[in-house]
Amino acid sequence: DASDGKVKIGILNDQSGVYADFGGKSSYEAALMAVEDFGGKVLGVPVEVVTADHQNKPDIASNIARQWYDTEQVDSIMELTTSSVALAVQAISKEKKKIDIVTGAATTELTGKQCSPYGFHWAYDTHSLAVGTGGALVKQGGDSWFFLTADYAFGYSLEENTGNYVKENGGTVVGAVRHPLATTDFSSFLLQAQSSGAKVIGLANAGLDTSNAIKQAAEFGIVQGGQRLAALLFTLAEVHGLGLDAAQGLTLTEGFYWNRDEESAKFGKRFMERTGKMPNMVHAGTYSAVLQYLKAIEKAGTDETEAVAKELHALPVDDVFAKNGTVAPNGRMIHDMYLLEVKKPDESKEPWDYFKVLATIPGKEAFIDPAQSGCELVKS
Amino acid sequence: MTMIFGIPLQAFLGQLLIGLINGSFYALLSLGLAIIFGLLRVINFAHGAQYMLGAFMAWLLLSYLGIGYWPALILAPLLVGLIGAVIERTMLRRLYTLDPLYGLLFTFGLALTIEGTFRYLYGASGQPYATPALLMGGANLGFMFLPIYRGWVIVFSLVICLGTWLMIEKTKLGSYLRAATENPVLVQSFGINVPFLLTLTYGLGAALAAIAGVLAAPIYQVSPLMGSNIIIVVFAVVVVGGMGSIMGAIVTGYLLGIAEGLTKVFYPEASNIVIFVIMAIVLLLRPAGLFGRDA
Amino acid sequence: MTVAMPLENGAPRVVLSARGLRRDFGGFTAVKDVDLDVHHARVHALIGPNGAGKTTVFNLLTKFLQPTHGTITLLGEDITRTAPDKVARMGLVRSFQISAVFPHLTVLDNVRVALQRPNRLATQFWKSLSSLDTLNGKAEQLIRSVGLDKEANAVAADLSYGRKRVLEIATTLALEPKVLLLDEPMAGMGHEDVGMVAEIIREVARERAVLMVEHNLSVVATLCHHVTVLQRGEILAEGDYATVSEDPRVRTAYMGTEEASR
Amino acid sequence: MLDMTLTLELAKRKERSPAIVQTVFLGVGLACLLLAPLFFYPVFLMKILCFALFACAFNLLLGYTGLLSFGHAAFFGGAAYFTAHAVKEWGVPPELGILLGVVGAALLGAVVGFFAIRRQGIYFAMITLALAQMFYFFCLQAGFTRGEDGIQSVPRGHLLGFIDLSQPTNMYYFVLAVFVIGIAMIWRIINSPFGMILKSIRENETRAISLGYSVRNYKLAAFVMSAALTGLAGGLKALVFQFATLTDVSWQMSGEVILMTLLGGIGTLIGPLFGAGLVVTLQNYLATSEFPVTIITGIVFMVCVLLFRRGIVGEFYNSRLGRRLGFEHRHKH
Amino acid sequence: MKPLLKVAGLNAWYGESHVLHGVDMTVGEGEMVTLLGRNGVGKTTTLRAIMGIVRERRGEISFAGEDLMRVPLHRVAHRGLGFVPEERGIFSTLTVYENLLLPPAVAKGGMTIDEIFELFPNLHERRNSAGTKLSGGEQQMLAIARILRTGVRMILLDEPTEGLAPVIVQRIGEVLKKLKERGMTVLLVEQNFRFASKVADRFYLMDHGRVAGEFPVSELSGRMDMLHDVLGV
Ligand SMILES: Nc1ncnc2c1ncn2[C@@H]1O[C@H](COP(=O)(O)OP(=O)(O)OP(=O)(O)O)[C@@H](O)[C@H]1O
Ligand SMILES: Nc1ncnc2c1ncn2[C@@H]1O[C@H](COP(=O)(O)OP(=O)(O)OP(=O)(O)O)[C@@H](O)[C@H]1O
Ligand SMILES: [Mg+2]
Ligand SMILES: [Mg+2]
Repeated sequence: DASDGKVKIGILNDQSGVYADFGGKSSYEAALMAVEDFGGKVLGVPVEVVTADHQNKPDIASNIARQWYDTEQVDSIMELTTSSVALAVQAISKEKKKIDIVTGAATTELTGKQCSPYGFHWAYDTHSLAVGTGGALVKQGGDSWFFLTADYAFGYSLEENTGNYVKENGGTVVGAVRHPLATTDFSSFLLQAQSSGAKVIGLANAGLDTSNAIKQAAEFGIVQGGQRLAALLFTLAEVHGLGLDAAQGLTLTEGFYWNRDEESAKFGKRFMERTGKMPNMVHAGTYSAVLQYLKAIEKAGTDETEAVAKELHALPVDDVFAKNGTVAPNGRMIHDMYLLEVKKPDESKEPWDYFKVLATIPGKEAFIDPAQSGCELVKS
Repeated sequence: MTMIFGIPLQAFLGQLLIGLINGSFYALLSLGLAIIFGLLRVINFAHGAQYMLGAFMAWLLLSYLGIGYWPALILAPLLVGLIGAVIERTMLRRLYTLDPLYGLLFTFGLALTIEGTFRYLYGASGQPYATPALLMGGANLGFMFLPIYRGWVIVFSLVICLGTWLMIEKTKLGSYLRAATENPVLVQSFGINVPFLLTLTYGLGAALAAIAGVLAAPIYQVSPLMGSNIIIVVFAVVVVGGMGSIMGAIVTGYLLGIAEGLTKVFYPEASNIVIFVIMAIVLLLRPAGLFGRDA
Repeated sequence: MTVAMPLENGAPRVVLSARGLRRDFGGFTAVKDVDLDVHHARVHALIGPNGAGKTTVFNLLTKFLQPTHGTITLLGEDITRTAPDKVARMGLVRSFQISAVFPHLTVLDNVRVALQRPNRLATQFWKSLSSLDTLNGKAEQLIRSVGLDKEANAVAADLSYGRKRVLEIATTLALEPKVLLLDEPMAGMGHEDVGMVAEIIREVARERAVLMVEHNLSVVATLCHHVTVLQRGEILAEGDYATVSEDPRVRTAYMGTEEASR
Repeated sequence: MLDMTLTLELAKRKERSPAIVQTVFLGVGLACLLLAPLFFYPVFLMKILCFALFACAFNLLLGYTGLLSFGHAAFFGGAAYFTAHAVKEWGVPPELGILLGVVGAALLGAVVGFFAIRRQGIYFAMITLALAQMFYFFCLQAGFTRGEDGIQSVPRGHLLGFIDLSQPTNMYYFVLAVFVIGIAMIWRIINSPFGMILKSIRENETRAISLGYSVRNYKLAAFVMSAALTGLAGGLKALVFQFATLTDVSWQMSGEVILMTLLGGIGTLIGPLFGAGLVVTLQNYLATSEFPVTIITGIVFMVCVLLFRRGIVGEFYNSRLGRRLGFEHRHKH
Repeated sequence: MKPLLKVAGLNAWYGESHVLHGVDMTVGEGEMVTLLGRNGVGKTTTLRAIMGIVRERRGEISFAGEDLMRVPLHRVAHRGLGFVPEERGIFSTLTVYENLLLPPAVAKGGMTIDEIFELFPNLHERRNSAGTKLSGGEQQMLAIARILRTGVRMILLDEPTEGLAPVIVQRIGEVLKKLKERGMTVLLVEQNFRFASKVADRFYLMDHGRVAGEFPVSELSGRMDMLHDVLGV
């Protein structure tokens, strides 16, 4: 049974900073929806969700995490946007023997060298994005690539992973240019990409950088010129911010699309009613993570960490987010990813109808083979 | 084909032009900063926020009132200038008698507040703003494809910069402004309404930032973060120029824009620090900046 | 009127000298071919109409400005390329035409700051402030000597202009300079203070060289052993006051037709 | 020249400042800090102490030399990276790790200072900001900092080989000790012959030169000292939180430390402690509230500058009670 | 003579320090009045308070029959009152010429630029150099000249001879006399007592923030002991 008369879940993410649209307050809504859908109670005790804004500062996040665990009987922490925060909180959770499920951060370190027996990585990671966009696009004919890469570790790993998949599938990488983080003007880089003659321009960056690059690519007529843009980390929320005029033709990978099928559409509309926007993979992933966590508690018959973690590893995932998900020993939730293309304005039939699903990437291909992940929990 | 530094002349020209576009924004922004600093001795940290406000104002006018780009090009700066004037009247002016650093700190707080508010209301990922129909499309210049809108940015920013310069250097208003910088009380004792002049100046500086913002809206994502990303670079531009002269701010703005543009070709990784490096070198060789007056 | 030269053993010693000093500002030459010898134990006046270049000469001698041409020698060493603070450490100290004090320090602290360096109490960041109390005796003595004792604990900014000038002289003296450059030390002072400062200068000049700019001719007449008259950056006349003041060129260029001194 | 003066004069005017009052204050304060872990969350307290030390070191420059650095995050975050790297990758003991952080920050301070002291006033602020931004980009790209992941899971190790710092209580008292030593050093620097010269340079630079002081060297020395003490705080923070990330080198952090100093009282020795306490508490509180943090921070900033320029401690010193107790905080414009 | 400026019970403060303790004086139209007093008695403060630069003040000030207490600083000049500060206030970013042209003319009857250059040939010679590149004396001339252009009826002149060469002092004396002929009213603060005695019609003696005595120039020789007491002449 539950240790202290209730099960408490903390949603810790950025609610006021650069990633506020990516997850933000809406992730908290998603968690509440999951609790409601589960019935509000588990093992006969109420489920409570608390939330905090870590302001993208690992020290604030870590203070809150400790306080939650030590004095507020929080049983698990989820979402955790931005990798420095996610890694820091996962380390604390490991030390305190608590469960954390990351849906907001991208780094594969979470299930690699810095993995935790109680840590899970749910929605996506840099690897799956690279495989999705890189691999699948080559199969669609985009076999020569030029990268616009944000000049730091995150950008490199996206570029490298994607490049590998491009080559593995028989494509070539004709060039790359490294641009500084928070560049506003991409025209120089875009001209270089344009003159490279590559069929696909891969945007190995994130957030506002990607948005600006896409917007300016439209201005310079890159897509009309026959080249394809592929964003390596970009979600529905950002496409919405950019508008279909600028974003049309863009290819990207997400772990979820609300208009994928009927069930997802129903979920999307419910979410929309509560938050004013459609969910992206972070929101849906958080929903799924909470739901699965509650299922695991019920299955284990207790909210005690070891037992719940064991169930989380064992239970298959089957909900609106993931259809045939499994959890690997390193904590990675393996599920299908989707290669999506942004519709032209006249193809879009209703608000938020932004994507065409180009391909489904099976989980096995999308995520790193746990044995290769570098996580010491995986026995080879 | 003619080659320059290992790249074709044509590509080189293209990059030069693109640098100039970047420089247009730097010039407009550092011009506003220099004017505000020149008269108020305030480093306007909120300048970036006012730039962002200009862009957002254009977007708000469009999405809520259906007012398009052209009217917005006048209305948005006017509104932002007005907001600036009100802020100066009610708050900033209490700080003039204090050490200039308080002005810096106040505007820093102001910048956080404005930016935070927009982030809170409209999120961080930004809003779309379309290029005005008249300036849609591009021209093939032979060496590059130049979007017409970008050409417009260069021309318009040049006009604004020169106009402002003429107004300040060649009119009585300019000498009032410069004199009031040094000794406002005395200028006031001559019968000139200095408080009003100060309000006007801050409003003008803010409006210049807003003009840059409106110009930027169709090119960059209209996002609450757009200001803080650019403002630190503009500060460096201002240090390099040396705030001695208005012309200095303008010329340095364009020059550094070009320098940055060329770095993007030859050594892209350094393109965000090239201005800081130039700043360090200039400080070593000419501590007062390229156009600074005091040696 | 001529001030008697103090008798020294042997010839008067030159402590500061400039040869062929010149300074251009853009196209304008503020100082041109100035040769100047400042002697130990003498008060040397530099006078001349406004804009003659007196302050500029001071700035050149103290290295606050670089000369365009010429050499400067202090106590036998060439200081033409030396930094201003170094020159001050070598014993050449100046006052400024517009008063220069540390406005928010007390009068006592103003003087103590000046005393710190010669007493090697400036870089010690590990010592306590009370280690500066050893300077109090000296500081108070200086303050008394310029008649600021009542204001010793006042903040310098609260002093009137004239009193600030007096304070500045006290801080200058605190360094026990070998050569003292005073730029219009009596400007803006009341009559009493003028007399007092004149007395102080006379006193300190027994042991050191003084070069001063002054427009108050009665002070120049009674205090200075040697007068150099500058005009348009060039030396117009030189000699003791009596000689110089008889010079018709000096009379038209500087003194005017009547005695307008105070 | 900066015409701001904020002087805390304790040592002088003995007749008006009963040393007993201050000793009592000091004693009570120290006792509070010693007992605090009984009532508050230790990591939270340690964070406050780290930031307080950071703000005090920053204040050494702003409050007593009149130099507003807008780039102190570089020294803070830089030292955090150096310490974290040394402890984690080279396995050095914590005290040595912190020392390396301090040395690194001091070197960094020497470089930044070398450029920055060439200009005065707000230019100085902008130059430090720009150079710190350069350092930020360096950290973003350099391999050893691990980009946006940061250096994680830094072991706290054993102090002097036998005190286990992974114990929160041990760690707390270690942090407290370093904090007290740091503050004592700052106090000594301010109230020293050297500090007096700094003060006079701030007042009238030209006059200081004419008195024979090599102003640049003094400024640079003050800058390096401030950077080194900032590094002490940064290194300590890396051990407390067991990570070093980009947040601590970003310019927002430079802004935050200014806020802390301003809130607590520029030019007061212990003001920054209160400022840091307030900011950290505020951030923690706002994290779980509905209010957007940046807006509140911005408003606090503005209100502070407009209405409470003396800061908490400065206002207290200046209040009737404060004066009665013999404190003095002069704030002239 | 009709009083142009009338000051009664003027008190003034700098923050907490009370500097003027009830100054009373009148200056007649076309009169030249000198304010004597030691350093720090409040002469400058008196001028600044009349002008409205020191705003912490109480008492009565009327100019040409109008109350000045409530007039904002930038309107005072338009009533015909000009001020030349002790520190001269030459603008370094403006040339000599621009400095001269800076104050707007508030009434007819000011001097023309040519007249001014005739009066101060130095200024003519250096008209295109930056204001503060002038020597101290040149700056003082510029400061006075600047006000003469505007056509004010009365100027407040703070220690105009400070730091000037005797020839220039003489010249300024002549200028003041010429101004008087033109009917200009002047309130002069001066330490240079001999200079003042050549130009002034009347003297006020200040001590401790108050007027301690008053006499016309004709009585000067009879008042020497009073001057001695208050000024230490
Ligand atoms: N930095 C400068 N740039 C240009 N011209 C200058 C500069 N400094 C001084 N001058 C010019 O050089 C000349 C000499 O100036 P200086 O200040 O030395 O005169 P001075 O003899 O001290 O006069 P005063 O007795 O009035 O103080 C003046 O005409 C002045 O305008
Ligand atoms: N800004 C100020 N703040 C505080 N006190 C001041 C200020 N200015 C002047 N005082 C003080 O007010 C008193 C009167 O000063 P004021 O300048 O009016 O004297 P003054 O008669 O003009 O003297 P001086 O002949 O030296 O110019 C002096 O004691 C001075 O210290
Ligand atoms: Mg001079
Ligand atoms: Mg005066």
